[in-house]
Amino acid sequence: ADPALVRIGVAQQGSGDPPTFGGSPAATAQLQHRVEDALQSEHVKVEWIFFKGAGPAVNEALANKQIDFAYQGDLPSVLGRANGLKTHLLLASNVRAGVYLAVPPDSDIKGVKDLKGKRVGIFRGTNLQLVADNVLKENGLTERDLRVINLDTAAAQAALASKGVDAVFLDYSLFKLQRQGLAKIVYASRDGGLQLTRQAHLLVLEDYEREHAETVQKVVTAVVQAAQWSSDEANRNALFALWAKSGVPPESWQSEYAKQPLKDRNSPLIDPFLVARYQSVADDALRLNLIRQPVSVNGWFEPKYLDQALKSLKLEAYWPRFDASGKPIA
Amino acid sequence: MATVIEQDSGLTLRHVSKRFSGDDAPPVLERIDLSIASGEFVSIVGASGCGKSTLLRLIAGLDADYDGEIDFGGARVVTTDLSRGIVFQDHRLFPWLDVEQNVAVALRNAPLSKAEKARAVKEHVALVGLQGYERHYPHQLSGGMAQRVAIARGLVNRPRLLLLDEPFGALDALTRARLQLELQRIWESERITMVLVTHDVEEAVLLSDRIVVMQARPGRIGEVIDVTLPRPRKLGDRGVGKLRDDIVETFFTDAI
Amino acid sequence: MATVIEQDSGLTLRHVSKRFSGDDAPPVLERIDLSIASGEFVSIVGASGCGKSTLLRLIAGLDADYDGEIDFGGARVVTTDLSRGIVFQDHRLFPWLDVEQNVAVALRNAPLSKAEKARAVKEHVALVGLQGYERHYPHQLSGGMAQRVAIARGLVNRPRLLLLDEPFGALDALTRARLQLELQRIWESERITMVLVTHDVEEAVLLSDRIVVMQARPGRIGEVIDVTLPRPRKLGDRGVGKLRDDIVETFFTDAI
Amino acid sequence: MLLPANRTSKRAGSFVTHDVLRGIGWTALPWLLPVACAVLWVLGARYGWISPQVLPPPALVFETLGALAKNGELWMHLSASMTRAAVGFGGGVLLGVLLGGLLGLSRTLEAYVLPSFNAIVQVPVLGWLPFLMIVVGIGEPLKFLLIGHAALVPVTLSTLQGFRGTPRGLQEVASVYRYTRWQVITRVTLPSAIPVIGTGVRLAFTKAWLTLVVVELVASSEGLGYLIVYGRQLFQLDLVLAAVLIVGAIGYVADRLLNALERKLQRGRAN
Amino acid sequence: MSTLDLEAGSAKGSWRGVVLPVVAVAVWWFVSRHAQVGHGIMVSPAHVWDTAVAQVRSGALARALSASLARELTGFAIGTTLGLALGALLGISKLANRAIAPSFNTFKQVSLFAWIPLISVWFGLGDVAKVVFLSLAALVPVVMHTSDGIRAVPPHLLDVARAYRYGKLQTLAFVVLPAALPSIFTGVYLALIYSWLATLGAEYLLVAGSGIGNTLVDGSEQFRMDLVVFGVIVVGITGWALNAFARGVQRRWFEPSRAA
Ligand SMILES: Nc1ncnc2c1ncn2[C@@H]1O[C@H](COP(=O)(O)OP(=O)(O)OP(=O)(O)O)[C@@H](O)[C@H]1O
Ligand SMILES: Nc1ncnc2c1ncn2[C@@H]1O[C@H](COP(=O)(O)OP(=O)(O)OP(=O)(O)O)[C@@H](O)[C@H]1O
Ligand SMILES: O=C([O-])O
Ligand SMILES: [Mg+2]
Ligand SMILES: [Mg+2]
Repeated sequence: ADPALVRIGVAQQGSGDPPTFGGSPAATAQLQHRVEDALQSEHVKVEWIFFKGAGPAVNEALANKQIDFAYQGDLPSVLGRANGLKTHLLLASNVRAGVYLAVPPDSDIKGVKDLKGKRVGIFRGTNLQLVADNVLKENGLTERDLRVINLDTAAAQAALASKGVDAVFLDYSLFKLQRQGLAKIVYASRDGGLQLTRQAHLLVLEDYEREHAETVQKVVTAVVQAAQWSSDEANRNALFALWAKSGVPPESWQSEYAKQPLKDRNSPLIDPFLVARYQSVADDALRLNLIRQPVSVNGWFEPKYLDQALKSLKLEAYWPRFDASGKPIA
Repeated sequence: MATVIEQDSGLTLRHVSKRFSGDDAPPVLERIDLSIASGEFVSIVGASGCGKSTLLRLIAGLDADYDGEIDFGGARVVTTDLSRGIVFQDHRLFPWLDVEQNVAVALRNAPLSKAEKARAVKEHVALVGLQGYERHYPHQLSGGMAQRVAIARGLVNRPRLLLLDEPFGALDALTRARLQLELQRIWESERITMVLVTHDVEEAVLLSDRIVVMQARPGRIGEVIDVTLPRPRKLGDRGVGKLRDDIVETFFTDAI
Repeated sequence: MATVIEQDSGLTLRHVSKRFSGDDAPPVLERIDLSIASGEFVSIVGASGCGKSTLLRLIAGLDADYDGEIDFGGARVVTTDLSRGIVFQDHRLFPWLDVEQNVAVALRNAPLSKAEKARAVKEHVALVGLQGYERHYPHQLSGGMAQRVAIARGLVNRPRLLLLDEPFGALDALTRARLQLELQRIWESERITMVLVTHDVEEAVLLSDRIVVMQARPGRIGEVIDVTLPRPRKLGDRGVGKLRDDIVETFFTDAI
Repeated sequence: MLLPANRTSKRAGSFVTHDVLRGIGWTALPWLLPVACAVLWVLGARYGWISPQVLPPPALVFETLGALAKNGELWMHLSASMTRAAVGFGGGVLLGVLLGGLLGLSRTLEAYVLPSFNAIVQVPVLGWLPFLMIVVGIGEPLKFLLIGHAALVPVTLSTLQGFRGTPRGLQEVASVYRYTRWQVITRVTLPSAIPVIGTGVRLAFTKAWLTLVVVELVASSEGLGYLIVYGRQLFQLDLVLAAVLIVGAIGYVADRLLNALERKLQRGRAN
Repeated sequence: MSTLDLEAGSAKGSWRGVVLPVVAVAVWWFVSRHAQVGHGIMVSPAHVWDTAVAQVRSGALARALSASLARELTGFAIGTTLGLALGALLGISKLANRAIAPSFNTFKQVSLFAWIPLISVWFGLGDVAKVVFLSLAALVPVVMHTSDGIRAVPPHLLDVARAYRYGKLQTLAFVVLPAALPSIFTGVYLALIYSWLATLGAEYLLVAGSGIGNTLVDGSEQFRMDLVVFGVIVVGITGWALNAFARGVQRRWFEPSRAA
């Protein structure tokens, strides 16, 4: 890799020109040019590359060593690891996010249980899928009990608005539809407990890390700074306004983060909860035949850069840690 | 009926002129006046490019963009009609149809039963000597054979007026003579009005009641010659040869 | 040079046979043997479909799929050559080129300067009487005019052997006579070997040193007639008429 | 016919062994390229020229293919795709011939419609999706519509070209024999336009097949396109390639069939 | 033979092409006014107009459009050039045809989409990959129409070229090409359409960047129908303009004379 260039892949379409995104500390870092500023003294340029194909496309780019870092969700990374991608997870970025179930406004579907036999949109291969599957499982259903249609974010919204489907599992983009009176959110998975949330992270290619440990440290530190800014309740409105540059209105972010402390959602920590979630995603993926051999998260996380950043920024005690079951560690 | 010449079913051209648009050259046809009685056999001879084919196209109704008037059978010619047939100078066979199908093209809209059509086609393929070639496609035919298919197509539906544009141009003397004879026979028995464009003055003399000599630039009628020789006429006949020589001498030797 | 007949630059056909693949009909040509001396003028006559055009294609080198041997100028004919020209029965003009450009087609690979080519084209357009039509496209020409363009194209590059497939078929008597005369003049002054396919026996007699009469099914040589009449010959000449009548009577009257 | 082949006469060099060798070479020729690609692929996989995550080794692909065939999934996806392709492509071709024919026959209609047609066809499938999903939902009709749209364009344009290219001389023959408008269209214009339309139809098939994949990508739960997308989303490129092989194979067979059909339709023509 | 006449009528009749779009806009306006569909779906022409003005004012449109057009024209040029060469080869050489055509026919049936992983491996994540992607889209119709056009050249015209000893290149340039021109032009014309479609496809499927395709995607991801409609209209108008350009080229270079 070109030492004068850092390439960060983002598993989202991105929006605008140049594209930006929202909803995570990494997004804050991009919008605030924190990584660029941190690397400026060494004349290292930063390139943010957005993938419409989301996590899977990011995996292809990683396989070809076309990017050095990636912001990605849990399932796609597990798929990559299962297929032999050599990466290290550096820090969490956007955790404990849920999925929502939305239906047309006049629908008589009241909850997940009513989905039996219905046409339901799910964006497969992303970290939305497993959560949706687990939600179904908790309600005694599987994908086979519904008529599942693979819909990406845009298609899911259009399908819902046109009543082409009976329901969709999707993310915060549903709030806008709800405000427009085109959809009704009948279920939020985060209400069902932390095992029904999805996580995301920043990762680095092993090869790159070996050769450019210093750069990795700088990037991690910059993102941790962004995480701290994003976790400060004083910044709540400024944060949503910042993320709104990506095209998702502040109201949607408000709804997405309502009743949740920003610290919980924007924590970069690699705590037992996070590790346990990734292992359970890997186990679920195997059970659902999404991968062919078991994946272990042992040795996948590389917390030393994060620890160093926390130390240098004096943030060791800033974010609460959670145990495997999601309970705060005293 | 077949023997009575009905004047009102004849062909009349009055002051017919034709000019191709965008052309500042002299008109291709200028004030053509000509009356052809029903059942008459008229030949048109004239230099290459003098407008013979153009004239036939107008009569056939293929080109309505002219000045003057053309009447046939008491009605104004405005478009084509099954009662007026034409054999084109280039054969214009459909490349995707075989010999038999190409002849049958003329009968698609004829009021005949399927069997009658098939029989008529068979007869006419034989008439032009192409038995055995029914399944050949145009690219498998010689030049003369293709021309004969076109003749069969022109004859098979028995129009009341048949326009023939150098139909025998590509034929050897023998085939030509045979087809001339057949044409004559059909003309006599069915009293079809025939207008034949030919560059063979002898052929014109042999077959026609009248010969129209056209002149070029602009295309116009130079002379109309009545052929009063008794029928049946034959190629060797002295009268035929004499009239031919006269016409050739008078009209086709200016430049030599 | 022009007056010495070099035997080794003549044309020789030995046992030439031709059959179209997938055809179980008799061969189209069967064991054709023929020698034509350099500078000789030979005509081929014969019934429609007897294989004349096919034979010319073989000599031109357009079709190598035959049995037997064809030699020209001491070398085996395996493909086309600028020293052997051909005027096709159908004119085969390029529809996207105008008259002048169509004639120039023959000179593309001639060892002439641009100006020489332009002059040669101009001369030959005039030779066939088409001055004023240089900018016309094929669809704007009459049948005879298109044929004349093809003749001009065939002549313009002065091949040593010129094959003519019914070149005058669509021409009126006057134009035809004029072009016959021109052809004769060119033949005499340049001693080009000429092979003319024609259905007009009189034309054959007028122009040829020898006349080959072909027979059909299978196509073969029936007779070769030496024409010993003194030159220059003229259309009206008694000898010409007599020989013509003889040939027509002997070979073209079986069926009538 | 192609360019001067410079064939020598039949009996020149008619050594039997030579001919036989040539015959074998001729038969093997079409396999040269695919075999070369396959060899490159095997070597590339073995020596790691390309990451195996992106270009999995052939053995794995065929293994996946076998597994798909065995558990019956393959047939389900296959029949779903074939149905969509057949309906969409068939409809698109019919409408395309109709529309192209109408435009070819009437300059007036052309003046009204062609500019809009030209603008509309410039909007891609992905552009229409948001609308069409609203108008027709995301069921099969959506797929038929989009695939049909993809097939429509080349067929319309080539039919238009073919109709315009009909030799005037032949149309005049039909006119002399008082062919009705319908007869002229079916008996003269259409047959003479067949070669051009044929090219359009084959291109239409290509486009329809491509669109199938895109449509199945966006909204579906079965079909070969879905299989490709699903494989990609699961980062199992062997699944993708297996599906690609099938898509290619079917496309090839269909293309050959269309070709044969076209040849049958223009039997008798010189080339 | 006649060239494909893409010109819609004569100059005096060109107003007729505007009739349908005007009617469509009128119907749209009427429906958006009176139909009680959810307002998020049915945007009014006025709303789209406001969006358009905003896009133009901010310069976003100009940036997106120029990025897309640059890609389109590059890819089109490359794809067409290669397509002409390959199509000519397949049309002319029996050997090449036999060796390549079956593989090509298989290749073209495989969804372009399926090649994306490989394209990004070989050509990276930048504009190059997008240009390659849409070159491939342009290549296919050109190859097919060129080779088919060449194979349909009347053999009797090829005889003339042989008689006058035209070399392969001459035959190609002076006989085959003019005779195949109408067909080739249709291929190039389709290539223009497909490379434009592929431009949007590339912007949609490959990594995000600047371009009108991204405007469209943004609109549909954010469920902003006004932006989607605006994007579709821009795409349509641009395509129409490309068309007009093709017509101009055709009139200028391929016009004359072949009415028969
Ligand atoms: N491509 C072909 N396939 C099959 N048969 C063919 C083909 N070309 C010509 N023939 C046959 O060969 C025979 C001779 O044809 P050719 O064109 O040589 O005749 P011709 O003597 O020139 O006749 P014409 O005086 O009518 O021009 C004909 O019977 C014709 O049907
Ligand atoms: N479409 C056209 N556009 C312009 N001029 C034309 C067109 N068709 C024919 N002409 C011209 O009209 C004149 C007469 O043509 P026509 O075909 O009627 O001649 P013809 O008497 O049949 O000649 P031939 O005996 O050579 O067949 C010619 O000078 C020709 O150039
Ligand atoms: O695509 C995801 O990274 O979830
Ligand atoms: Mg004429
Ligand atoms: Mg012949």
